[in-house]
Amino acid sequence: MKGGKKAVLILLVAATLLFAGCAGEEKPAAPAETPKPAETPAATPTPAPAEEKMLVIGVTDKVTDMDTANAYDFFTWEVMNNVMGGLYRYKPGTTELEPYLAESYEVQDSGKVYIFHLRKDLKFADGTPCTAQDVVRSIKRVMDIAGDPSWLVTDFVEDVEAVDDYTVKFTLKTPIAYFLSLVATPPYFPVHPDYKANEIDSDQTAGGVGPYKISKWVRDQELILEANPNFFGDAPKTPKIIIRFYQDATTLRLAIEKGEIDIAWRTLTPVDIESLKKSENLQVVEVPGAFIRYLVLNGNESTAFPTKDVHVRIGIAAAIDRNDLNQRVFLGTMEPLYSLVPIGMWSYKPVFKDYGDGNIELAKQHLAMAGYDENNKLKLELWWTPTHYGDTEKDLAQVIKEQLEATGVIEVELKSAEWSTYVDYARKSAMMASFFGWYPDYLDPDDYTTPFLKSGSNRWLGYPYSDPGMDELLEKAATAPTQEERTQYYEQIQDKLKEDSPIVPLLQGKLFVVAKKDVKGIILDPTMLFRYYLLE
Amino acid sequence: MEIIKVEGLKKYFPVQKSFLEVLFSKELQFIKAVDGVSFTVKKGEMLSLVGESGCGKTTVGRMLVGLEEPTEGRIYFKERDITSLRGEKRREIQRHIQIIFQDPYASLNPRMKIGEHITDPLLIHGIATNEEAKRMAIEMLERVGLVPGEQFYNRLPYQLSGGQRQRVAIARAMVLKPEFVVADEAVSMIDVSLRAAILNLLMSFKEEYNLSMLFITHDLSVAKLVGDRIAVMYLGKIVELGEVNEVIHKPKHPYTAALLSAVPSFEKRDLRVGIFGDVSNPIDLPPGCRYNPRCPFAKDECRKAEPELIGTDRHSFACHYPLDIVVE
Amino acid sequence: MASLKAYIATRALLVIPTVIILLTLVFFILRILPGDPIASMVGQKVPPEVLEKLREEAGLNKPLIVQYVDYIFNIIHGDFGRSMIWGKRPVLSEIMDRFPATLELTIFGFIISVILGVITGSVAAFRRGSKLDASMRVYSILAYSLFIPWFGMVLQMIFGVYFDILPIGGRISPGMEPERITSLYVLDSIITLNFKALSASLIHLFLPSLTLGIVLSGAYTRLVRNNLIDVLSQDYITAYRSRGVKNMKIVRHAMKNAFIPVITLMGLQFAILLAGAVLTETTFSWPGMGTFLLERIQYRDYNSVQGAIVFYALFVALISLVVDVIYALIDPRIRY
Amino acid sequence: MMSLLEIRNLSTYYHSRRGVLRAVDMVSLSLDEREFVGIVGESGCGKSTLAFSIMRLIQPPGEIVEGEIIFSGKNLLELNDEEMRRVRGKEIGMVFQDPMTSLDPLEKIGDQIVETIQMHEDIGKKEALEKARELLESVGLPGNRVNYYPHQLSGGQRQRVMIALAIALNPTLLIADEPTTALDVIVQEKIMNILKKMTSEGRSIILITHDFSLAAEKSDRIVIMYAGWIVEMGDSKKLVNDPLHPYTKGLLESVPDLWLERRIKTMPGLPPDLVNPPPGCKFHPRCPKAMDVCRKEEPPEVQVNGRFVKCWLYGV
Amino acid sequence: MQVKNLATKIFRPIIPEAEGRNMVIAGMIIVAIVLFMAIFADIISPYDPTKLAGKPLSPPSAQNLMGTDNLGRDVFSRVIYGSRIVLMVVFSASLVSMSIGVPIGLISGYFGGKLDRAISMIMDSMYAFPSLILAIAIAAVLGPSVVNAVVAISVVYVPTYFRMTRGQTLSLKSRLFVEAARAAGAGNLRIMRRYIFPNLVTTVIVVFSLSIADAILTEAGLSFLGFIVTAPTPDWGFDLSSGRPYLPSGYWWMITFPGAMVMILALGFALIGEGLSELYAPGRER
Repeated sequence: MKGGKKAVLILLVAATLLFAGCAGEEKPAAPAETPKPAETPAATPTPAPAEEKMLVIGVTDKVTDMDTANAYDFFTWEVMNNVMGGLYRYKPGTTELEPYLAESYEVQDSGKVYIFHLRKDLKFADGTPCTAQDVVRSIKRVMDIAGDPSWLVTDFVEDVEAVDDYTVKFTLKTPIAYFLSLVATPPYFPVHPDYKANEIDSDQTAGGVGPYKISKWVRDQELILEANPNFFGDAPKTPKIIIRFYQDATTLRLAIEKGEIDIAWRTLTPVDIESLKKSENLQVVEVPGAFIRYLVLNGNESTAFPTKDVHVRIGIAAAIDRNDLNQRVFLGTMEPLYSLVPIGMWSYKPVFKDYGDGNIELAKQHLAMAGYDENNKLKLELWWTPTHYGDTEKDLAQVIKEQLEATGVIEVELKSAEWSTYVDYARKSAMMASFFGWYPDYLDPDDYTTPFLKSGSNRWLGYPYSDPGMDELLEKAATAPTQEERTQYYEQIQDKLKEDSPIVPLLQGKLFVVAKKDVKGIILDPTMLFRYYLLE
Repeated sequence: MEIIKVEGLKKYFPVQKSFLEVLFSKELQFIKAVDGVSFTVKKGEMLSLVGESGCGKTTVGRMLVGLEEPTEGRIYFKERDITSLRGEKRREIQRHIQIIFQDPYASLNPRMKIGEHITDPLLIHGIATNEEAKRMAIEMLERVGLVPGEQFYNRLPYQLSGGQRQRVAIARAMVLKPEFVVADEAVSMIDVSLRAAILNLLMSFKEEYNLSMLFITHDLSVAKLVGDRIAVMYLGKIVELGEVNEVIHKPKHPYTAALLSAVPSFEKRDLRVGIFGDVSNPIDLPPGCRYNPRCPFAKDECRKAEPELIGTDRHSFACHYPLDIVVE
Repeated sequence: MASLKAYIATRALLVIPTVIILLTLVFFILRILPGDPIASMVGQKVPPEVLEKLREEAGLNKPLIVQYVDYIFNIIHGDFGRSMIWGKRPVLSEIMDRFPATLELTIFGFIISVILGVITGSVAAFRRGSKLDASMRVYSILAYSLFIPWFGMVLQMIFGVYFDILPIGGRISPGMEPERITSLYVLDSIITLNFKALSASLIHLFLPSLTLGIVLSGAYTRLVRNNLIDVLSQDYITAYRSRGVKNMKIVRHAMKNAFIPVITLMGLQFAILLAGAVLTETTFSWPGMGTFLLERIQYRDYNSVQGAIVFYALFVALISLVVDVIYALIDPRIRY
Repeated sequence: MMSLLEIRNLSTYYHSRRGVLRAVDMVSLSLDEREFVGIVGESGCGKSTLAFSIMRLIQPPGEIVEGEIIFSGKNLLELNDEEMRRVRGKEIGMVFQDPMTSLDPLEKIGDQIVETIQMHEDIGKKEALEKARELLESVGLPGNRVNYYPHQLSGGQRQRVMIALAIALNPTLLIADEPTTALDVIVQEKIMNILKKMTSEGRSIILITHDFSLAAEKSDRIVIMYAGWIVEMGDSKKLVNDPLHPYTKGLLESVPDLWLERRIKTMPGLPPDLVNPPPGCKFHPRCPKAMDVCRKEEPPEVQVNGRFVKCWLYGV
Repeated sequence: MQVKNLATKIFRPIIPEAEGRNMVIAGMIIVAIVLFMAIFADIISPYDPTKLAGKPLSPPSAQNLMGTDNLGRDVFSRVIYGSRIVLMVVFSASLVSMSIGVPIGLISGYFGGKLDRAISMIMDSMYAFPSLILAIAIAAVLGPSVVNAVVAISVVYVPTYFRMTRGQTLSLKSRLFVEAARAAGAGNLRIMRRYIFPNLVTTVIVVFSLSIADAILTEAGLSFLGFIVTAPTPDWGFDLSSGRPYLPSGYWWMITFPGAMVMILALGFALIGEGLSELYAPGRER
């Protein structure tokens, strides 16, 4: 009886209180607070402007996991970049790296050993000093826990040690040219000693060394950042940042329209961006992004897929019209992409321009070589995944289908699978043609080529592409000492990519920040990381 | 000849219990609906079984036609033990033992034509082919007064009045030409002015087939009217059994007398035998005579020993201190 | 009263098989098809060896039956396990992050549906046969046929976009979250006397709970009407009238009697309410269990999905237990 | 002596989709003080409708279309709702057919009695409860039954409660609508004795029943109803010994009686459909003595030896 | 008139009350219209529902009665074609769950015993659980396809049929006319076939139409969440979710029409079910 009665009681009390709450709301809502006349009761609560400067940023992403050892998604990394920091960082607005927690570095042993010299004034948000031991502890922790992003360390780093309080020494497995850009990623960030030693600590908010500290975190609802008083560098221009998590673009968009938030960041839909551009109170900042979309054509010889014929692949590549795609599906919010290396990155070569856009003639030619014509149509199974790449994905699939079918020799069947299944199929090389996208881990052409094209490393392709010549080129490109040399190799790689066409690059993302007119300091760069501390 | 003989028939219903009580295996309790009943019905005889609601009279009837399995005791049909017959053998016997229920509204399948109610038993027992059965059914309908039979054959139960439905129920029971019929309160839901007709119909069948019947009723007047013999039940036991006139005019059991004095009549006799309180709980019966708490004549022995049904074939009773009165 | 106790104990015991049955169902359903949480989480950037290691750590390499037995065993010990993706947080804390939002939404939806249903139903019953009755019955069927996302969006278009007076998503305005005590914002803001938070959470609750409430009220309208008509035709109501009892009092007696089946419905409706909440949450970007479940299903996060299902089942069972107790308290026929 | 109740030309109809059902058709009846009247008829003859009409408890689609019901000098049909409410329970009490459904299952016996008393008298709860106990005792139930819920009582006990409720405010008229139909004979006898005692306490009683012998045995006067009409009424003894109307006669002969040694006779036909009743006398299709006139014209209402009969046999 | 007769025929032992009958007729008209749309979609619909049919996002006009969507497809044509999958899924799912639930319920209820208790417990657990959530779990695992949707939805409604059938069987098997048949010597099979099943039919039909109404909402819900069809197949729930991002921009026609169709179709079946249950209300039997 006790349990039952108690439950009833609790329910009743709750109900009464709730009713009381409703009744209370009838009264004029707290007149003491806002004396403004005729304001709709707190519908648009302009964040208290009086005391301190504060900006509200709305996103549809989520912070999954506040642990550098396990977090491996774009937005969490962005937050980490604001509450922590690495030895080096990208100079805001550029792709150049600059010293951050480290003052300088030196390379030894022909690129196999990197030695970093730390600043001497590093402190965590609570005042605890941060030393080389902390850096080493944090990176070792990442290696030990072996979480999702740990490969960014373990694939490259043999060992890391603290030479003294302010010197960190990395020994690499092989010399790599782009190690600095790796060091700028979160798995290399020093974290507060509060982080549990051998265990993922997802809810930890102690952070690292960065301009902000986390003052409150309500999962999937809001994250409040406040200026870190112990930060060595310039204090953030806006001392308080609230990040508001939305479930979808629609609500995010309405929130910015209503002024509930100051900045709408990732990810609005093209149509929202389109119509928000018309708003008088808002500015839409457009930045090129390093995010690419591409179509994988399964060339796995062991399958029965027609796509293993290179002519089929080229035919498809030629038939696709990137501009049409961009306009119809994305309302011009993307950019046509003709290579895997993104536009704006050194060594970019628009190789796929050679096949043209919507080049039906060329497409037909190649397909004819593969033995397909109007009477014997190529039957293509085109896979897409509904949620992972957003609402526009089904439209993308639909338009590609239309474009391919416009050749008159292709018949497309659209198929879809939820992300987890999709990935599984990709791993098993089970899809004939499929859409994927790529966010870089580090900004280097290597990150746009090796994961796709190098045998053994190309886990992201959907089939085990393997070509000894390509492997050799990739190897050379990764280790060549100068950028000029590397550029040469990458151009060759891209040419070969065009010839084999295991992948058809489609579009490159642009980034859009929609903000109130008076918000300044929106600086984004190809890293796509939003630096809150520059906001005004 | 004895058509039906019942010996020490008992029916206990377990009291519904919650899952938990079963789990902790509290002692099982039973409602003793029928608690040791014996009687016989002779060829061509009508035995009226009277008692108040809940006395177990309906359960006795249901056990006779096999709708309820006796907890204890034996039932003999023409000297053959049919208590535990099952399946095909039981079905064979079933043909000879039929029942007419109280509620004519519920005893017909609302989805079945009137005629099909009557052909169904014939088909079940393989007595007739489809056409024959239909012909027999129509004849039977006319026999019970539903003329023209052809027309009634195709109607559905809802198109008939209560009296007509009861005629259908009778036709269904009689079409197999049974030797023994249980009529369970067959007229108590029929309008007064139509009751006589139904009773007369039953009686005419009884005579035509030389039928034996168990006529279950709560109404002593009806019991007396139709019965050759009468059995009075109280709380699962027969307390008095005998020829109609014997029981009505010379009641031995105080309960019979109390019943008789309570029955309304146009010419009420000056009989005032009292009765106390309410019926006892059939789960938890009083020791001794189960009537003793209500009996104005109860003595010590009544509270100790349970009286047996004793007496002659003409008149027997279960009472330690039988009355000695004559009601004229 | 002993029988009431036994009754409750019986009901409580029955919850266990119910939950286990559902759990079994879901456990095997989830594992039928390809796709696993680890792969979906890390995509394919991770080398296969690491992937295997992660799978092993998560226990996904063991035979299915072993996984099943382990899981049931843990659940019985109150251990919901850890999420298999992202932070690998304990499932229970993941659920507790989300559940209060759903609870708040369903409680308000429930209150609205009952209030609407009882009002419309009794109006219809007391005005039986009138135009008002007819329109209430139309309302009942219409409400029943409403498609939650659509109705929600229509409300969003009207109140959120066209009139622009109500928010269309989220639980509360940024930075206004009240101090957490129960995590039910309305309750917390009342406890902490934070009226700004109170009004902010109420206006955010308004459209979602209204959507849910209206859709579910149809069933109550119908039931209240039918029961009340039934009760009003009962002999004891006529008997009350024959003794000169005033109409108001008779109505009160009638309502009390008519409410007994309504209470039973409340128990069943709560399941429907939770199902409806999944769609409502999706439509209104409500950070509750529904959106959580959908997200985790997508990533094949077995432990989270199973945990959520168990939680749902327990919750439904708890509600029906509470309903049964209330029922028993009101109806003396059950008590004695 | 003025009669306590005087019903004149009362008609109560039910409106159905099939047409108008004349449940009570131009009925006139009077009742003296301390009189015990039995109204006898088969189901659907309008006897219950008559009782409900007196209490003005007819609900739509039923409607009292015309007539007067004079009770203690006032026409009940002209009272407003509040005035009528005060008559119900206080001046006229009613007992219903089914004791199992006539008590509110959710309220204790005592509460139901107290509520009734307090509706009409301005007395405290405690006092009313005391009175409730006395009432229960007066109908032969232990006073502690006030704390019971209806489902804890047997049918007979509930019917006693119903009687206690009906007489709680000491009404001058008690209408008992088939009060014992659902009960066994022994309980019936006891209930009847309680009712009978009421007349000696100064109340008048209308007993509505389908049981002819019961009415004959208990009431002073019998009213026979058929198809919405009163076909015969008069002193019980005389009516039973010498029925005037063929229906009364047929009914008498078709009822089995415990003490009368006779065979019963079948009455032919079925009761009429009251939406489309036969023309003339509604009984003529079943009447063994039907004449031509019976088939055409409504029979006259005649007084024969101080008894009322509605039949052409005694025609003008 | 035809419909009226049909309704009366199916429910012949019932005195039809006009109000119930009107509801059934209204519901049948709605369902008939939607059925017509589904069957003759090729003829009625002005455009191919998956092809460009006008300027993207243009509001309702003479060319595009319900406007166009973001890819310039005709919303009206999509609405017409959209009726196909719903009807197909919902009908087959209901038939499947009926043909599983009814026999099991009949047998379980008729014979009782331990098996009955076990089955009942499983069914009750499923019944008590929020149905949509169960359907989501199943549909999500099986992947989006029409067949899988049928499986997911039919699993959800089996307990409904089971419970209804079992409950009715329990009450029917103790009804007098069944006892009468048993007393006449009828065997179990005959009793089930001739005495119990025919008395279930009306209730089954009522439950069938009510559960279809409910299943429509479930189907739309699953489709809305993306568990039934994939682009470019038109389906109301799916199209509604596709239209959702366009809500704040005021492209109301992408949302209003498909969603309204869901409601209208559900309403049609709900009306039939309600009307029938009114006609068949206990006590209506004479």
